[in-house]
Amino acid sequence: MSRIGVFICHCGENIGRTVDCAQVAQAMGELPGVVHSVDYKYMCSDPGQALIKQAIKEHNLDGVVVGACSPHMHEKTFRKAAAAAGLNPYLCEMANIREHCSWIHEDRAEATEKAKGLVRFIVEKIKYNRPLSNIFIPVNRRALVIGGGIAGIQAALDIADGGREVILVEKESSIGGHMSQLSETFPTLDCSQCILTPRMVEVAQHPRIKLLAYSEVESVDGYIGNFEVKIRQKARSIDVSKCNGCGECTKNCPNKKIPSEFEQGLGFRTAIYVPFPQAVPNIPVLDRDNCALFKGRAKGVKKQVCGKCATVCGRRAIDFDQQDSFITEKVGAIIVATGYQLYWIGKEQESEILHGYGEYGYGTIPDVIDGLQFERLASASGPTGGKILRPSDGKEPKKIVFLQCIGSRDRAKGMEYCSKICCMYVAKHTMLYHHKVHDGKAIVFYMDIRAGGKGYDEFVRRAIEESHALYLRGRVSSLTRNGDTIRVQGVDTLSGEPVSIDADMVVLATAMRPQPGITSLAQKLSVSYDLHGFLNEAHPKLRPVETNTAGIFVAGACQAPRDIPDSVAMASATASKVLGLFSNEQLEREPLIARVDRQTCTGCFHCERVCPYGAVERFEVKDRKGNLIKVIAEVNQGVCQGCGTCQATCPSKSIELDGFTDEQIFAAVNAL
Amino acid sequence: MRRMLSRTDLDALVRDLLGAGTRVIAPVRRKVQGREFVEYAPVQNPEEIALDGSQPVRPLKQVVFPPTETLFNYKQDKGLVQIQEAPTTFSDTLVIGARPCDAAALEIVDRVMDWDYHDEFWFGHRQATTVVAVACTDSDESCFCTAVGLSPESTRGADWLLIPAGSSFEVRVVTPKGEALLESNKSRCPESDVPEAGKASSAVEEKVRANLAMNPAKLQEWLGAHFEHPLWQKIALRCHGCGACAFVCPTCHCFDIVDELEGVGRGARRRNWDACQPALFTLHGSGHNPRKDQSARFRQRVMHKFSIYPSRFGEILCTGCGRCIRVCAAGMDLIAILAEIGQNAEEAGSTL
Amino acid sequence: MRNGEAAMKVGYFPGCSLHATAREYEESLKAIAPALDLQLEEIRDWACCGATSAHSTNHLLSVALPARTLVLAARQNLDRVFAPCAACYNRLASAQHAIEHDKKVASQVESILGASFGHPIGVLSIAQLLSEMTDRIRSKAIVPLKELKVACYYGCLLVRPPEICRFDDPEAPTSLESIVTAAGAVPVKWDKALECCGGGFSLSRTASVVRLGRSILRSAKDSGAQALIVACPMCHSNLDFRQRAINRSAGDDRPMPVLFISQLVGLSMGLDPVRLGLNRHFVNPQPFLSTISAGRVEHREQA
Amino acid sequence: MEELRELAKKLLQEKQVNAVVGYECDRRGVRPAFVDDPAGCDRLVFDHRCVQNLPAYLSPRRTNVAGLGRLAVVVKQCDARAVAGLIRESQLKRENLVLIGVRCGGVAANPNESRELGAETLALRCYGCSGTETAMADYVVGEPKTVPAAGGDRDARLAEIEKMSPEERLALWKEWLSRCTRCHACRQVCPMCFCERCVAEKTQPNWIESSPHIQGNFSWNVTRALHLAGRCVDCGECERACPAQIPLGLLNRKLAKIMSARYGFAVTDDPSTPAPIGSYRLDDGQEFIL
Amino acid sequence: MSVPAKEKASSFEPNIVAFVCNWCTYTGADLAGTSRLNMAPNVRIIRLPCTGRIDTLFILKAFERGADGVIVSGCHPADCHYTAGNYHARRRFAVFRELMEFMGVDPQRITFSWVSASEGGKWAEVVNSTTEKVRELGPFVSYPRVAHAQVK
Repeated sequence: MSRIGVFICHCGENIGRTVDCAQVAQAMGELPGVVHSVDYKYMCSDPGQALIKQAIKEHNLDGVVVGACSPHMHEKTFRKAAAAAGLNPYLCEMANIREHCSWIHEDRAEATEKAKGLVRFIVEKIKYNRPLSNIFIPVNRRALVIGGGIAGIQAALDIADGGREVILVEKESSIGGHMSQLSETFPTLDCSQCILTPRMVEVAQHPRIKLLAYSEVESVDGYIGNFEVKIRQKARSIDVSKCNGCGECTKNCPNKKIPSEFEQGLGFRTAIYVPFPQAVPNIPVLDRDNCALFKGRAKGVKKQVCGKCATVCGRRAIDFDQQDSFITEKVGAIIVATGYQLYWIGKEQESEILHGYGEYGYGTIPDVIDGLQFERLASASGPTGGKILRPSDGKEPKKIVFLQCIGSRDRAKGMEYCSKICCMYVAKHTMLYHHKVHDGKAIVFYMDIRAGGKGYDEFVRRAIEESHALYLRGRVSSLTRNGDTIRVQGVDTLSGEPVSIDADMVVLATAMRPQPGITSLAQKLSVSYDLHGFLNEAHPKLRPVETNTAGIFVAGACQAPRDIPDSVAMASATASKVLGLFSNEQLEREPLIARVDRQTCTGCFHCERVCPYGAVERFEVKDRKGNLIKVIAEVNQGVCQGCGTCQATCPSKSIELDGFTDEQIFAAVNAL
Repeated sequence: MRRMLSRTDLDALVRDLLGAGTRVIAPVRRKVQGREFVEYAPVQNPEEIALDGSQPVRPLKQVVFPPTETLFNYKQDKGLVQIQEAPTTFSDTLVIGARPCDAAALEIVDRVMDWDYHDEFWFGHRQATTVVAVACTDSDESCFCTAVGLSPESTRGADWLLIPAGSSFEVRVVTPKGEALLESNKSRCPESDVPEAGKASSAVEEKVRANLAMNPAKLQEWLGAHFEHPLWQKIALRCHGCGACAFVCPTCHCFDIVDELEGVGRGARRRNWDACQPALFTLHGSGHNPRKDQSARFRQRVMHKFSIYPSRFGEILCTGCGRCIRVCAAGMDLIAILAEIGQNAEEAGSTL
Repeated sequence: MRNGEAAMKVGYFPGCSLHATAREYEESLKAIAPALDLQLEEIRDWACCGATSAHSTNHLLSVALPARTLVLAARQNLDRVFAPCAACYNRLASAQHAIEHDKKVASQVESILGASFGHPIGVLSIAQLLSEMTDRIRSKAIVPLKELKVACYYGCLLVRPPEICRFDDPEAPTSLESIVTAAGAVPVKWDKALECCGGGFSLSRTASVVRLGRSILRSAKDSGAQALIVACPMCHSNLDFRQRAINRSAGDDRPMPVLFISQLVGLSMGLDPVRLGLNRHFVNPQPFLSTISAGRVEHREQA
Repeated sequence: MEELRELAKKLLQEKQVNAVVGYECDRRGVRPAFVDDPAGCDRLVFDHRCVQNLPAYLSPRRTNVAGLGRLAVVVKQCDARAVAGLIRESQLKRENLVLIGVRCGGVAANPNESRELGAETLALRCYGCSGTETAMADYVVGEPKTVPAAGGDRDARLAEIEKMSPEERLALWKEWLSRCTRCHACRQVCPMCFCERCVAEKTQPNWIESSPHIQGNFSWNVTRALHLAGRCVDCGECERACPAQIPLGLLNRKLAKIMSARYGFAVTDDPSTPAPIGSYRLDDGQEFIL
Repeated sequence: MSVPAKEKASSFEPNIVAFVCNWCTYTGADLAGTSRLNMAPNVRIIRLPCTGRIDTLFILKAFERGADGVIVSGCHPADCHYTAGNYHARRRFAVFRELMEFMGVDPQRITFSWVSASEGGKWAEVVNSTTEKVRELGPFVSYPRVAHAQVK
């Protein structure tokens, strides 16, 4: 028989006014198993808590029920009080007779009856509570950062500076990401390379950062504190330990006409190449699809077709037979910072929900370019040496039309969200254009100007007032070729007039989208993502850099459109989260998680299917001789978050959620 | 001199009893979603009674041994437990149209119910119940009452046996309870000088006899000596362990006792039908079960019926009703099994 | 998909203009239908489609009017209804869409009509109908059109809005091009295929219509087209009937014949231009017909 | 038939399997057979009386069957759904099993059927079946057969109940379920009921009372049906096994209809198709939720 | 029998139990309290972590114990604290509800709702409308229930 103490709180007049607390206490005192039942003015006050502590000792209580306010308010308070008196805190529970009773009813008799019912639920439930103790999980205090753009770089440096080891994985051959492609950055117009390059070098030289460029995450196992990550190091065809980055191979590569990805197709590279001069690591990569030697091999030509790079390499670093290799790293936390890509307006789209722009010619007009291409044209290190020239004929455009919200905020195109950075970079583009082509005219079509940010609106004003960009509020209905100009048909909705402009070049501020492959990465990580593939944060306000999978964090544009300051801020936030996680050798968790009855579990794994966290693992039950008896479910204590969906799903009820076990709920329902 | 009872008078008799508040149980025809069958059920009207020979799908035992029966109610009050006994009055019941094999079962099970413990519930129902059996006019390939010492017109367990004769029945009074029934219905059962038509059911009996011939003594002997025999493994492979055989068996009387809550601190103790075939049978709290698989459980069933019960009470715990064969989804056929064991017993006997 | 199959039967909804200003459209359709094994079964007791007065004033009415026609079609056991006029097509297709996707409107309309909807009806524009029959058109094209360059003009209603007219790309359509190609002509690339012709403003805001028509015709001429191919009586009216005014305002004296797509298909089959109603045009088609040696028409000069 | 026997013989002789689970004739009709020596293979038969769903014997809980070792099992296409279900739910490994697919022309409602197969005798579940072999089979035996035309609408009895008023329905189910004596034969014969300890036998807490009173019977039958939602392979064995003659198949059939209407799901012999309960779509219907 | 039906109905106070998730509906009910939204006293809440934890067995047992109505409530789609518990619950109860209906249990006796932590008003509405509805339906005497022998 239980020894339960019931404590009914008046909460001053809050409960006492409508609920006859003394009567409730008396009725509870008559229940089997209740040995002590009292009411008191303020249970949460020090004397109130002392009352509980004293009763626990005096009556040797093995359960405490406090009928008072919402457990969201004071459950911690009373559990602490119980613990202080030597009672396991999980043997203390609250019945909510304030928010759920006295505050919402007027009739004293009815409210008193209901209060009795509510407290009775908990009295019956607590008879089946078990003492529980917190769970400790060992933490492997190393972090993995996926993505070597500015967010990944920042996160890696912050964690490494905080004294913990970091593995930074980048799928391209160099870190730097999109920021390395930018000419200048808003709202200060400082040179992107100038602020980024030192950070990239810092990464390369940091003793606690292990940089794995040209690598991708293959698989992720484990849980918070204990992830095991398999990483594919793609074959560069270069022996990294031998290469000194002299550049002889690229100089001598005969195939020099491959559109450069870094230059957004506006410039060329060789088959063996370094994407850009400041690349980190400064080691070339051989593009096998475009290499004459590999093309020859693919055709079955016996003789080696080329091989110039190998011939000129003094250090014999070229290895045509290199294969992808795999390494496994054990880490305690993972930061995802895979960044973005720009939407492309073509007819063919990778996803069904996206639609191209037929009215803009589906991207077939050569002088219609996107924002990143314009960055390269404006960049001093770009294909035109910083001169704004048209891709079609190399002429300097005298009139450029910039179109904002291409794809963004357009449900019909499949992206109803705002890409956030376009207003700002378009303003920047008009300024850069004005600085470089003084007699040029920049015309911007916009829907709204969203320039919320420090110095942002001022920046846009400068574009309009000092760089004389013409801002027209309205959409463009079509782009058509008109001789060697582009006919821009649009409307100025402020004047209500249709507008027709013959532009020399059109720059589309296309929408930001998450990187291709994000969904498969998200699935490897068990992180949820939205309709567009942006990763979901655990809570939009209160847990903006965490994901629903404990130990995995998000930074930068993989979570939503972000500019550089936002991405860097997020990155630092994730780093501080990770360092916080790493501040102890073990992780302490509330024990309200599921556990499996090994005797009755049949191993159908319905629980595994419904678990939102992948917390259910497979466990082999063996006899003493080591023969397999059955394979059953086991809950990973580090991963389970305690939702209990497994238990409701389990056909034989062989998995129990502590704190809300079937016996506890049954007892409450039985008290109806 | 024989007494005859016409169907009309039988109906009148039933009507009288119903009028007097007696519960009347008889075979009635049922149709559930296209499936037609006969079962023992309380009747409100004599016309419902079906005495045409179809065997009720479930046995008569539920009349004296309900599938669930409340033994007592309890209430827990601050450490005190109050018990309220279940009522010990049993309603007067007349069973009309019991199969001889079902009636006989009652008498056979009486033995165990009054052995180490006198079961008040069983005998309470038994005392209140008068059984009027009707001799079988038909049988099927699952019937084997003759093999266990009974016959289509066995009177065991019955207070009256009615033998169909045209549109009437010959009444054979078997027990004092039967005498009492006759006493109050004498006018309906006139003595008749119709000459005896011979054994009414001899044809049926022949048909049943053809299904199985068995030597119970030899069988019992063989069973006692062959607890571990590969036969058990072989036979039980196809058995699903569902226990439907036990639930339709007129002689199976296993029960389980459970306490069921009906609110905070109160509930009822009930006893429910149970069976020896499901895996829970004899499962220990430790998780160990001395009967490790279905072969052991199936062996238990055969042993109990044809060896253990006979050695303890001198009765075979089987009336050959054949329901276990008809009901089995897996085609377990007790006639075939007994025949096979019997053959083994013959062979074993010859080598002894 | 239906290419090469035996006779195809579709419901036929002429709408008001095919019996009035666009008689030549109907004449040409009736002329080419037998050759294409196309059976046009007119919907008995059809009524106005509701364009444009109903749908610009009362949404419910704009669904109810064409919905009535759809109910009649279902009663006539027709699965598909062909509406040659782009505006009629648009109204019928919109109504069908509303019936299928807006349960509330559907039930309101049912109570207005006092009838319930039968099976769903597929509504066909001429572009969709003929582009399904390109193989037949190709096999019947006996008159070499001598690389005749034509500009295919869709206007605003034929392929839009996309959720209703799902048979072609709303911004870069190709169905008319596939038909004229099958007929042996060469579609030109031009910019104004989807521009507005001014629609119903022909009388109320003639100047606007002239301005719009000017840009369409200029673009067509600049792209080297010898004729403009249309699929809508309203477009035809604005570009043919108003062409003299348009040309005058542009200071351009090059007339541009405006043909219904069905007329072009008919010409490719060697049908008599008069049977195809080419004599009813305001822009004299004779010079054009001569270039493809297609016979003569008696042309009445405009007043 | 010869083909089946020869194949079974070969599998046993070559020691590919330790036993073949198939069908044999008995005194009254057809019953499951377990053949472990090549000579016994001549007992094997397959015809329209082969009603039983043999994969029911493949649950690891059947320790005596599992003790036979590696098995070959004769499966009709419908039975293969149960094999797929057991694989899907980790109770079986496909590679530990040889499946002999039989081309089936439909089966009767019970294995003692003496009449020919026709509209009268055809089992409900065969209505509309194509009778093709399962794609899961390692071997396929028998000539292609056609399933006789159905003897009416398979779901007529379901429709009849759906038409009733809620009160009538409740009264009907109470009447039917009051017959239940909780023998759990429905569960034992079900190939998809393989729990080590059934929830109906869990006493702490006692969600489903084991007493055969209406309360326990209702909870049990509702729960059994729900646990089989999207998993029931529609073999009808529960209803056939019920000694109380309760039309249990109706509940399973109703749930199959719900699964199909709500989630476009039908149980198949593809082990990789997950059941709808246990997964979800963001746009699942929620017309009943306030 | 002479009591007018209306009077009889109003004298019946239904017994309703609500199974709610901790994060949305429980907190929403807290908000209703904080906002002092007066509502019918017939509904008593049992708190679970998530609708995913709510088993159909709870509902059956509640009816067995004499509940006249049941409420199941949790987070709106996409708001689940545990990301997907409510989606699983949605399927589970969609199916349960249809099965119950098929077996003759009036689905009006079971209310399902999504009530977020900010929807105190909606919670009050769910409580009041459910109470009203169940009051109209009357005591759930037809539920397949065992008659309790009351021990004195």
